[in-house]
Amino acid sequence: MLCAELPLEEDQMTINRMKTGVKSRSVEELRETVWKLSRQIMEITTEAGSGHPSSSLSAIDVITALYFGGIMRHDPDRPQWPARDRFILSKGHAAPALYVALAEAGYFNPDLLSTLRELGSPLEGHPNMRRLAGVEASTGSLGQGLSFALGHALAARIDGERYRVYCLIGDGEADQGQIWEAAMTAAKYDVDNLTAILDYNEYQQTGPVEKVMPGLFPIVEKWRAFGWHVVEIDGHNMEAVLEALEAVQQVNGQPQMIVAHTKKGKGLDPFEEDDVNRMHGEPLSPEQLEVALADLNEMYGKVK
Amino acid sequence: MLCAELPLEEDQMTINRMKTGVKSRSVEELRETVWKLSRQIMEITTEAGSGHPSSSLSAIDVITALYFGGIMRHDPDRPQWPARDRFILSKGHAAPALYVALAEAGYFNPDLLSTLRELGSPLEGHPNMRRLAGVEASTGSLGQGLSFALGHALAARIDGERYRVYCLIGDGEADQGQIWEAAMTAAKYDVDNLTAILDYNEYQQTGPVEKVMPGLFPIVEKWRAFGWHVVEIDGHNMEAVLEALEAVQQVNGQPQMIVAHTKKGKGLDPFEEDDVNRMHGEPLSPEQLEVALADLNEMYGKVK
Amino acid sequence: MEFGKEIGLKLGPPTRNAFGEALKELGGENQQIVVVDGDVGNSTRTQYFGEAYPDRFFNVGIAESNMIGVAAGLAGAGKQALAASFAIFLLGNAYDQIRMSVAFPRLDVKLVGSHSGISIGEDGPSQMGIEDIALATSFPHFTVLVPADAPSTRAATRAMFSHDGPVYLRTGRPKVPIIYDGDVPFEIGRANQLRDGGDLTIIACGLMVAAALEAAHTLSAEGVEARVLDMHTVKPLDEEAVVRAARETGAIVTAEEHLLQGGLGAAVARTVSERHPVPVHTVGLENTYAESGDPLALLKKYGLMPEDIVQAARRAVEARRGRDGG
Amino acid sequence: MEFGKEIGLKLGPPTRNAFGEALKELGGENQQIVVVDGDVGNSTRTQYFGEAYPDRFFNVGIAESNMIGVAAGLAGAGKQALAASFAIFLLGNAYDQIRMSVAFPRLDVKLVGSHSGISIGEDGPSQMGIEDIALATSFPHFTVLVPADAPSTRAATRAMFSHDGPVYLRTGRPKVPIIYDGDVPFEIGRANQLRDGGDLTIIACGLMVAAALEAAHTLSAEGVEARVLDMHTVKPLDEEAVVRAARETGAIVTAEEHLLQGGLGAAVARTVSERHPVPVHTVGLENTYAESGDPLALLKKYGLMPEDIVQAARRAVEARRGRDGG
Ligand SMILES: Cc1ncc(C[n+]2csc(CCOP(=O)(O)OP(=O)(O)O)c2C)c(N)n1
Ligand SMILES: Cc1ncc(C[n+]2csc(CCOP(=O)(O)OP(=O)(O)O)c2C)c(N)n1
Ligand SMILES: [Mg+2]
Ligand SMILES: [Mg+2]
Repeated sequence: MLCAELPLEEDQMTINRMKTGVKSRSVEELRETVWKLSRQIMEITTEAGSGHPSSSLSAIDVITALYFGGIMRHDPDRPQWPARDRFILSKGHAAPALYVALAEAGYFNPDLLSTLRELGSPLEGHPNMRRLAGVEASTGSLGQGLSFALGHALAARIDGERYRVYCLIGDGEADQGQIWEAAMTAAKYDVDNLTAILDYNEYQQTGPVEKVMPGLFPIVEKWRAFGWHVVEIDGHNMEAVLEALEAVQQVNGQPQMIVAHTKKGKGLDPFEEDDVNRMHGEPLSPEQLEVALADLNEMYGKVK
Repeated sequence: MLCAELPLEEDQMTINRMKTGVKSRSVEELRETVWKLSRQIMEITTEAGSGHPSSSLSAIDVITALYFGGIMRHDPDRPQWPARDRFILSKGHAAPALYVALAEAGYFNPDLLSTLRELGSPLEGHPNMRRLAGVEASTGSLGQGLSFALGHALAARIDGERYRVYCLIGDGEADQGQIWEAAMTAAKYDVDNLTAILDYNEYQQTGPVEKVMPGLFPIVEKWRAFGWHVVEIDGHNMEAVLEALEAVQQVNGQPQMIVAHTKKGKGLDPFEEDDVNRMHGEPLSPEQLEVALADLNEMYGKVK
Repeated sequence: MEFGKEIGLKLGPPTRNAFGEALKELGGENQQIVVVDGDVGNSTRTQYFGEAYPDRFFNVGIAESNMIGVAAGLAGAGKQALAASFAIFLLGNAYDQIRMSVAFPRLDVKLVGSHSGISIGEDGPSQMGIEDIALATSFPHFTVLVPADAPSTRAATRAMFSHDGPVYLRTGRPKVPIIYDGDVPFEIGRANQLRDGGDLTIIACGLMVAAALEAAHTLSAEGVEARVLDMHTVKPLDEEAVVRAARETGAIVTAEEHLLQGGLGAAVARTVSERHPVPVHTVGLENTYAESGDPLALLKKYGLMPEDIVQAARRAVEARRGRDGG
Repeated sequence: MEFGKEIGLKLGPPTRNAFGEALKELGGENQQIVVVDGDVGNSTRTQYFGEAYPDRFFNVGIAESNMIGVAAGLAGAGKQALAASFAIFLLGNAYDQIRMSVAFPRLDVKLVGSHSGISIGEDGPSQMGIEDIALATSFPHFTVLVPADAPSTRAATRAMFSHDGPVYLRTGRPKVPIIYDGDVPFEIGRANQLRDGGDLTIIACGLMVAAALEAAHTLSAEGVEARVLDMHTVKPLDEEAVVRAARETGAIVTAEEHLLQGGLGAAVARTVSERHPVPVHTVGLENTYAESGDPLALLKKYGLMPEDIVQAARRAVEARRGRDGG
């Protein structure tokens, strides 16, 4: 499924990765990270008793690549560093994915993770930029993040900064007209420091995209017609994710869309068994958690 | 520019035209009607001292074809006739074009036209469905009409009615995300009794589309990618307009978009002279009106 | 939310469920009813209708603006169209669509907002509808219903479809106490008096009706007797009941799970100050968003408990006495 | 709108023009100011800024939701971002975007709505912002400014940028009388007393300030002396000035070019009934949209003339006397 259109030489990839303030990890380490963060996502939502583990899991490879694969220049010690690259989680209900990544990167003490959704915890049900370092945008109402990301991207232009802005949106989220307003405007301003990633997990809240909004198809043609450079990848293949994220940085004069084919809870039985909406907005029960963690361990070769 | 994709036999066209409750006019008569209604648009807005003549003029050929070319089945004596075809003017600021057409068709006394925008007149600045027979939707906030038209189209399906719904939107209006939401949903429901016409006059409120929102281009590809059957025509060529409106009725299982290339005040000096926004929202002064009417008469061979 | 336990109120189902069931019933009785969903039918409970009458159920995806336009068009074609989403997404993402395509032409569209208030808890402020009453009541000619429990939500749903014109109905996510266990009086625009008392009147809506009853019980033990009104219709407000309360009890407390700005309290204060000025003290969210957390803990932290009504009542009675004596 | 002619008020420019000029000036002084337009810059007058500083001016087309998101993102990156459109399109088409992307994170975004009220005239109700104050004041932490004339609009524009946090500024289309011809006192949250009197207080904002002054003049001839407050900041409301007015004059009339639901009058009534109950009579649009027509004719038909304030004042004074005597 990989069809990144601008493959890079190994050298160039290494150089790009070095830009980051965080030590960048090897592909193997990144897979290890995905394993760890996936565990955490399931554990903390089960502990909280509510939340969106499946929506978080489908995005975790991409988020891991962004924060730890040398893609984003960022520095947990300076979350407001003006030249930092930005990540905007437009599909805010995947907050757990963002939180575990930020904790892993050192933005805050990982102990906080277990306070998810508790009164007083800065780890709210949806991201609150005023309460947690590293959170770039308060989201939770779908459709708004891409416009916000575009604002950041335009600010870079005014300030002569070279930072890049990454924005993750849901496939169902693309039902929202504001997404297309932002898409059109990004094309108008030829912003090439803006990369959107569509978490194409094929499910929305009440059912599969196929049923709820088949009008979303064909998704690649839509974004092309809106003036974007489009790349389509397997969003659970770390090499493919990295390659696409590297490649889009070379695009000039056009915003870029990475359509990441993903699954809600890939390979994990409790999710795989649900063909209604792949457990949208449902945490795993303690029993399901055990099953899912075992499945995960197996997938990542962690079986003892 | 004509590229209607489903040309019809002469016979079929005649049959289709006969469906209407209003006697349908010949192409020559329709041109005559366009001439008359164009005059009225300019006269009543100048008299009112405000309004959007240029936005009305660009759409008047299409509206004339719909109401008098045998396209729409409608009956001025029964404006609420359940089986009537519907016309939704989404770009509500072109109200004068709708009003002169409705008056010409006999929905109300043409004397009312001179009360445009006066306190107490049902001919408000933007269409008010509660005050004027024949007005199907209250509009004026851009972006909303296509959803409304879709609602009508879906109602036909529930009721087993065969009426068609026509909706006119502006090119600038297509900046609005709601247009794309409606487009997507119409494709989901395969509504083939819905025809949208895009009044592609190349100007929005503050300038040319080219400058204000080049992201709207390429417009045909966008609608195709959203699952619509798209036809592109010269919106001031009556044969082309009729042919397209006939042709789209044959489309099965898909909503149809007619991209009508038009001009704001085509061939009329006061408008042609303005390359900022072709006098958006400005009525002609009495002197300009004289010039424009003379130009119009010349265009339509009315010079005495 | 277990308010009123000590006065014998029993926990009933969430109002959103009661709405969903009533809607499904009505769908069977009336073929003209159609429903438009913004892909949250499993949250709002319009799903019950959708499963029973798939031909009259349209899921337009996560696109609230379009949802309203489609519903309005269906109404324009003669249907009784209902559109539902989370309260804030419905009213916030489609405010202008409701204004232009529903309120202004007075089309027969029914709007239902679930996830109202802060008692949704852990999902947090982005999903909480705390301004929906202000938004819905701002529309001229609108009717705005905020029922207190499951039985009256069922009645409200029926009343809504009997009413010709736009209505907004507010529902909630948590289980709430049953207020009406037998007969359910529900007339649009007519407050239900649940308790009488001469010292002040507590005017509440939604979840806060149970809290008001509990507060009245507490006050009674202190020798303060409160009238309690279930103001299930916030618009049109039952002005006569409000003025009567002002005249007969001399002090008013309002309680709502909503911002004070533009809510029930503000509407009551406007009526009272114009027609019979007496102290009106308001319980609600004061100029703040809430946060994620356990529903009950949130209600405590943000001052929406029976105890908060009791305190407001004491202040209101105090203020009345100050005036009476002065 | 030629209110107050007989008391010597002179017609000045529209407030939208004053805003546009002040914005352009500020743009020269402060490089951090950026402006986002929804393709109505020639109406809102942000065009003046756009022509002077094209690199800091972004026209995102007729897409108000996106306009707010882009402005919020610019603010997130450290800019002082201003977004403007017609009042109703701004607040109505982007309510939830303002809530989620501006109000909740308290980003430094300035919002300006032109075409407020019914005095825009012929374009009709679809373009009239008559609910913008209700919508803007519903946002926690928001500041809402409704200046009365061109000089105070200029001052309000400056004050808005000196304030750290979200602000909504309401401007209008018609020429309006100059209230402040010399010194312009403008402190956010602090009402300006324009006239003193002991019989009642008229609290007004925007265009209705001139109408209030004219009304006060008429009342004076009848022996009724009115205090007049220019409540240019509707949120946060100057509660002290309101309570003082209630205490010292015993009756209040409010006047606004806005729906009564959720407007200035409702905010005043809430403060007064909680802190010092006295009669409050409200002048504004009562649960109705207006229509197309000549601006002055509309103001007459919909009860927004100085004479309407005079009548409300008579009723309020009457009500106070009834209470005092009773
Ligand atoms: C404006 C708005 N409408 C509705 C919702 C409720 N909601 C939360 S998640 C969700 C489904 C999102 O689907 P998708 O974008 O595909 O995300 P996924 O969970 O599949 O990654 C919905 C409808 C919301 N958060 N915001
Ligand atoms: C939601 C909304 N935003 C802004 C406006 C103000 N407005 C009226 S007409 C217009 C320009 C429309 O351009 P286009 O759709 O191209 O129509 P044209 O007049 O060119 O046919 C604008 C921005 C509006 N009516 N509605
Ligand atoms: Mg999805
Ligand atoms: Mg145009």
